[in-house]
Amino acid sequence: MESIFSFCFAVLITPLLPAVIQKTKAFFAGKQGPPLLINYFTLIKLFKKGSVYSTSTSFVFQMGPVVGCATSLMMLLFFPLAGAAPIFSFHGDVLILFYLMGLGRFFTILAALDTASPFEGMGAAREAFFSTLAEATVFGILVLFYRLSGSLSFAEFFSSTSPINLSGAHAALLILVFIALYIVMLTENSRVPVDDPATHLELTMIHEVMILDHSGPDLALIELGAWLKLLFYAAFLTRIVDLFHFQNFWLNSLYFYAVVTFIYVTIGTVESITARLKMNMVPKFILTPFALVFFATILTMELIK
Amino acid sequence: MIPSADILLSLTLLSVLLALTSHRLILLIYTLAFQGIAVSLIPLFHEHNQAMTMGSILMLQVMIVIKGILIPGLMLSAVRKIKIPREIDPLVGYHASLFIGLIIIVVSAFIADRIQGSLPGKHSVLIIITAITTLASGLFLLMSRGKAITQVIGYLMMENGIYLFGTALAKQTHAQHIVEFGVLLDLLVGIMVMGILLNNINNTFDDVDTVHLGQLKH
Amino acid sequence: MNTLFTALVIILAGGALALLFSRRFVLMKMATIGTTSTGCVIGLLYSISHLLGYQAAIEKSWSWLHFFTLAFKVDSIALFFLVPIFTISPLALMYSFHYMENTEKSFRTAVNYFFFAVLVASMALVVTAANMITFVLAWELMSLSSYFLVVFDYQVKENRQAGYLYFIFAQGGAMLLFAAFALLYHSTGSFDFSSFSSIPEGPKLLIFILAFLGFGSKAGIFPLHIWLPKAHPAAPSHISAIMSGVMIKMGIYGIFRMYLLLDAATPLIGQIVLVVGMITGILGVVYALAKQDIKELLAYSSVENIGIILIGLGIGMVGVSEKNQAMAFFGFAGAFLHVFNHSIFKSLLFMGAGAVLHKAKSKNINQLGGLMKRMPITGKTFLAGSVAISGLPPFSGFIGEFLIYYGAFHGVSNHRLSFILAILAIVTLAVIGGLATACFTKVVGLAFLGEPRTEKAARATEAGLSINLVMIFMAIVCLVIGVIPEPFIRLSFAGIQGIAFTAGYNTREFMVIVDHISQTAVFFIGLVFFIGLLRKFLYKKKEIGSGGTWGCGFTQPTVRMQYTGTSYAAEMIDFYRPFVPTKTHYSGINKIFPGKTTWDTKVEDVAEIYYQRYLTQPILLVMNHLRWIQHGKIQLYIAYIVLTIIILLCLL
Amino acid sequence: MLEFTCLIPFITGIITIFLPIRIGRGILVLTALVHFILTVMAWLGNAKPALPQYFSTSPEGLLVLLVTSFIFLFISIYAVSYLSETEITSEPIYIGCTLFFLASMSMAALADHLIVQWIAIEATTLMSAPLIFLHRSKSALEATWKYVLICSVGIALALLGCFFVVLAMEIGHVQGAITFTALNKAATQLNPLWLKTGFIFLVIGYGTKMGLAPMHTWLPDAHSEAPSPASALLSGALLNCAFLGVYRSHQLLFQAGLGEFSGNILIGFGLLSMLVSAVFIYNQTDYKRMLAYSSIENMGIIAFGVGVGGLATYGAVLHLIHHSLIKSSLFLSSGNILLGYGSKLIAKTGNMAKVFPKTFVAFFAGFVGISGFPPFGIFVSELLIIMGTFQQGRSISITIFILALVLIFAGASRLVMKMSFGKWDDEILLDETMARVLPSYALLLTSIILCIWLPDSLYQKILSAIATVGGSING
Repeated sequence: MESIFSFCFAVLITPLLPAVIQKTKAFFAGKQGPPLLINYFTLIKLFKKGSVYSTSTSFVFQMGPVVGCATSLMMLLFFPLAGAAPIFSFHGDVLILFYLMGLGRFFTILAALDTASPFEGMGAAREAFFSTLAEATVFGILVLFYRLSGSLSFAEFFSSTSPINLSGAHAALLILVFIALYIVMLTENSRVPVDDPATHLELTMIHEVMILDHSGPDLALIELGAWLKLLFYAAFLTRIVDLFHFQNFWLNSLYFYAVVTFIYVTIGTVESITARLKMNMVPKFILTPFALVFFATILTMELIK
Repeated sequence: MIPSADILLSLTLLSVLLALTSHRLILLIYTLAFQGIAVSLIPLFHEHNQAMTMGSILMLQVMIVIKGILIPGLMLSAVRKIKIPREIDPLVGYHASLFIGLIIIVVSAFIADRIQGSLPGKHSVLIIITAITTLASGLFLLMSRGKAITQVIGYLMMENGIYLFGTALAKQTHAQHIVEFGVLLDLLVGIMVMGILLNNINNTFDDVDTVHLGQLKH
Repeated sequence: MNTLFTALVIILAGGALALLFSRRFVLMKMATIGTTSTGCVIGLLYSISHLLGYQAAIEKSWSWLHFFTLAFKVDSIALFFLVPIFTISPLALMYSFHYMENTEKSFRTAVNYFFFAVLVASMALVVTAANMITFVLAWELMSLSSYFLVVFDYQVKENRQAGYLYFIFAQGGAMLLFAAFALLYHSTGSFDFSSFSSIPEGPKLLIFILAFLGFGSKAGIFPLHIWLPKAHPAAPSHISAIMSGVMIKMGIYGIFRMYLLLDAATPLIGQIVLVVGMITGILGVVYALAKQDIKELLAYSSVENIGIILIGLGIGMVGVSEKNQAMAFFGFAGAFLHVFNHSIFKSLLFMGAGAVLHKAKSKNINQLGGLMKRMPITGKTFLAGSVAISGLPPFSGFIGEFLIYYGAFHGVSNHRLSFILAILAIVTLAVIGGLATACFTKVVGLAFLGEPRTEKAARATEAGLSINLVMIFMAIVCLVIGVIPEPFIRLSFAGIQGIAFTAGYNTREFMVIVDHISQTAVFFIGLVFFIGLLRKFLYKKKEIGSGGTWGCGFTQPTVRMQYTGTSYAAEMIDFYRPFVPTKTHYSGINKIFPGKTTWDTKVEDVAEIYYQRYLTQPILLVMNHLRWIQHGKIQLYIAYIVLTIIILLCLL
Repeated sequence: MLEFTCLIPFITGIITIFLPIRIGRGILVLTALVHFILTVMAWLGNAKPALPQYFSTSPEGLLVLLVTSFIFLFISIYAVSYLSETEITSEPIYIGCTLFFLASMSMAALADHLIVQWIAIEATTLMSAPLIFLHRSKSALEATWKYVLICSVGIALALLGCFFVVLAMEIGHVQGAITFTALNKAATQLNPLWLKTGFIFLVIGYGTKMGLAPMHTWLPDAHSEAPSPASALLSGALLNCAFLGVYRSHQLLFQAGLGEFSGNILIGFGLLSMLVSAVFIYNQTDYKRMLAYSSIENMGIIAFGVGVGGLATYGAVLHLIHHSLIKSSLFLSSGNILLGYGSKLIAKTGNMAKVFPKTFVAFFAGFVGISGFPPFGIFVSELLIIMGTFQQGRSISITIFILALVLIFAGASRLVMKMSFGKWDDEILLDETMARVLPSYALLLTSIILCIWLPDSLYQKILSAIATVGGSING
């Protein structure tokens, strides 16, 4: 019951959180920024609208948002949010989930290419490229987690006999993992310094340029999917630094979302104080977390016998 | 009798040296005829073959006819047709050829000396020297002369050398004259075939130089 | 066993029928396809029924040429490998009914069918062979028949060159096999496979490496793969399907069989296989990404999948040497399942490429586009195949990779080298997965989506009925395996039950996971449908407009402005540059009013370049110099003889 | 009477020279048939030699005789059709010489006496010279000249080798006839030094005839310039006869306990021959020369296999049989190609698959067979040689062997593919007829049949032939 509630809450709160980033950025810029509920308004606005489809597109173009949104939802279904057990969980679920995420990306890219637009193709190529690099890091992290906890599911990572937690025995390693995962989050969700969602030049975009032709409910689904994905990564990070554990579900939730919000604030901070990297520097940036994780994993060889 | 055998052998050696230095084809063929007769006669004076049978005497006569008369005669008629009586531009010059001939004799002497110990009975070292020298000089002529006809002469000289080896070393062969006759017949037919070819070469190229015979390669 | 041989006889009879009826084109096709397919179905039923109710290996042998025996043995591994052979072959044949339409080439088509039948039969014999003579006999027949299939369109120069390259690799590989077998024979004095394990430990590694290279040249391991991307585009598409889907797996079979037979104690074998698998996988997919010819791309993708299969086998082998039963079990099972899966989706993709080539007259991605609307069935099935080959759920490719991952994760608890290898394997698999996604989004996105780049592509229509039916069937199979993986996983488990080390492994726990995967897949599909319905609901009574693609302000877009395959892949290729060299030719701007300017980039296979530079060219150079030997001068010829005499006399 | 096998072709040869062409052709085929029957009789043991001091039926001799006779039968059928399409001024001489050639080859196969064998092999050179010179072109003249001179020199050296063997007898105080039968029995008493010297000269002499590198130089010229039926005979039959000389010499040394010495020499020659042919097959411009170099290669393989001993020798003898069948078939096909395209240059041929389908099947199948693919017998023989060599632990030589095989395959397949599938737009000069294709098919089919079913008598004969040189199927 708690699980279902937790999931529903997370889905409901999803559009709220990115507004935190916008608020943070506005704060750094000395502006007031949009209201916190801005994204709900956007969603409602988009849902009300119809769409204009390019004559070049086919059914794949319409499938993209659906699959993308569905895969992001799947991630949250399997993730132990706020201390509650996830709705579904089994040994090995991480593999299928990250691959489902790949499926979402597959269709997003196809939808972009379906428009026959050179700009969207450009974005698609970058998305495909950077995600291959990020994927290596993610699986490196999984290996490390398996080594530490002996399990292959999100739920068990944090609830097994030796849970993944900064307060645990391998805090040193987990700090490396935390940094790595943070960078992966920035990459996978197209945040600064990999991508600038707020830029105005299509040539330099990654994610935003891929959805240029989507409109109406389709666009809403895409946005929702993107926010869910961001929430998933933030939650993942949160669970790693989950220093306190309360017996009370509500307290736990409160604490959890506080940390999640904090992570969103840091994202906003990063976006405010750094500029996006030159496109040819991005691969190097994404390889950094891989190096960190690999280093951490090798370390376990000595630490855990 | 031994000295007469040695004299024949020395003459053979001389004929070899003569063949190496002569550039006139007619002279070369006369030398060859002389050498053929000398080589054929050697068994007669060779110490092992004291007892002559009718067969071996007949064989001797056939051999002299073939080696001393028939083959040189064939060659002479070929040379007459060719009308170029000289070997021009040998691959190795005549003085050098003579020099090499001398070296061959020295090496043969060395080899003969080495192998004599392992041979049965008492052999004249000279016959082995002559055999090797004739054989090697024949091969040398084959390698160093440009005219096809000279090569045939080289081949014949080589055969003479081999024959000398046979007489010197393996007397058992003489027991079967049919076999020996077969060998001779092969030689004769071989020379005939070569003669026909020589004739054809001459008709085709107006020359018998092997320079024309270097088109097929790789 | 008799059933199997009956099936083979029927298959060969089908081939013979083709030659018999070569003058009546349609009748010939119907007769040979019908007969051969019947044989295949019988064989398939035989192998599946025996595999599931596996008792013990069945053996049969005949005496041949007095002192050889032709021995056959059907064990679980052989049975498993028979399944893809007999599954893909009839499908490829049915596909060919509408694909081979040129009545002018009637006789040649008949010959093609004949060698097809020979190929199928010889592959079945390869996996059932129980001694080395039988094995190499079947192996050589397989190489030979497939060579003839490759040079079907011999008028095209590239095809001839491809056939030539394939021929050389086939024969070179066979020679290595001969050497490996000969070494074994040296040690055992017997031709029989079963005597292999008794040989001393010392030469085992050498034998394995020789065999690995020999089999690897057939399977397409890096850097022995270079014939693959040439031969596959050259062959007709159903031939590419059977070669890439099934025949190259015979190399895998050989490697695995050799491994089992040798039963070597050295861990090095597993490590070599694993590392080679990783290199093959990554470079295969990167090259696939770099290529613009669909069939060439698919061929490189086969190299990649061979890499994945080898990673699975390598994980299994490392598991065996580490005494890690779970790791070994899942490594082997994953590799097996991937063999089966790959045979299906790769055949599907080749068939799709064939349909495209047939109708759009091009297989170059940069000349296609917009085919999804013009060839909807081909497009959709190709899409399914692409998702499957990228290893994404809920399609079949994921299941095999999942098993390999599962095995590899069990290896994480190992120590030292095998631990590092396990990590590398996992990361490599992930990278391969990502790159495969990139690669196949490129194919689908650029060839099937967007706007047609050429007139021909714009005029393309759906290919024939038999072509579509086969592709639909295969696409459905890909989805079914992904959603209901259990029977297929059981099939692969049945395949490896003959392996002593992993025998008796309790799979109950894993089967629960499989159930969960299946449920997740179903749930996911449900979710997609739900969101789809939701979307439909949201669009109810809404205004749906249509117009041109937003050109970001550019007002005169043309189809040529679309992103091309080359530019799509450029950045990714650049990342792997030292291993994936790109040759760029730029004509430059050299006038005030520049005329036509060209920019041409081509990715060349690094293995090919190195073969050229360090193998072929030096050999040819030496040979050309040595040709002097036969210079035509008789005097020197005689000198050779004299020289030989002198040298030999010195030997005395 | 065994000698009839040699005598009958000789007599009919003389007769045909004086007879009109058409009857001569008939006699050619008829003699081939009679010769084959005689061979089968000899094979079944129904013919005893009238001169046992000179002739005998050794198993290896019978094998070579059978192969020769069998091939000759098909080549003669082909030759009749071939000759009617080519303009030859002296066809009676050609037919006569072909029959003489057969006679001398039979004699070489059946000879037991050392010198008689020498005479026979020398005779084969002389009898086949007119065959090569048939076309009377400049290049044919050159080829014939080289053939006669080099082979004569080589064979002369073999005579010297015979003398050395006799010397070895004398030193060892061995009495009796100079026959291989007698010598093998007393082999251990022979003087080893002179025996070895004799072997060197014998192997160089007969090796020249057999086409072992570096004495092979005449072979490509002669094979390419001879008319195709003659090339087929040279390659399929003559080389075997010369090989018989080498084989028997090796046998003698093996019996004397010097098998390793002679075996190593044979291995060396074998490998050198293979490498040399690899060099020349690559980039060859003339398809008949390509086939000729392939003959050198295969003779090298046979010499190699015999030298290695054990299982490899069995492989070598099988190789000899199948090489003769396939190579003569290939040369016959090349005759068709020559008639059809009018050129021996590979560059001037092409697209045989389309314009020359029947010949293409024969030619390509022959190529496939000679490259060692099943269902042709060379697959088995090469496999056996490789296995046998490994069994003897000769890893370096087998590495070279395999490398050479791959190189040759790479070189030859390129050329064969160019001929079969390459571009060709011109007209064909002369269409193929069944009479000129069937003999090639028959020869290839025989190879396939022998690869599926080896008659027991043949098998036993091979075993008894190789037993004397240390070959056996048990290693």
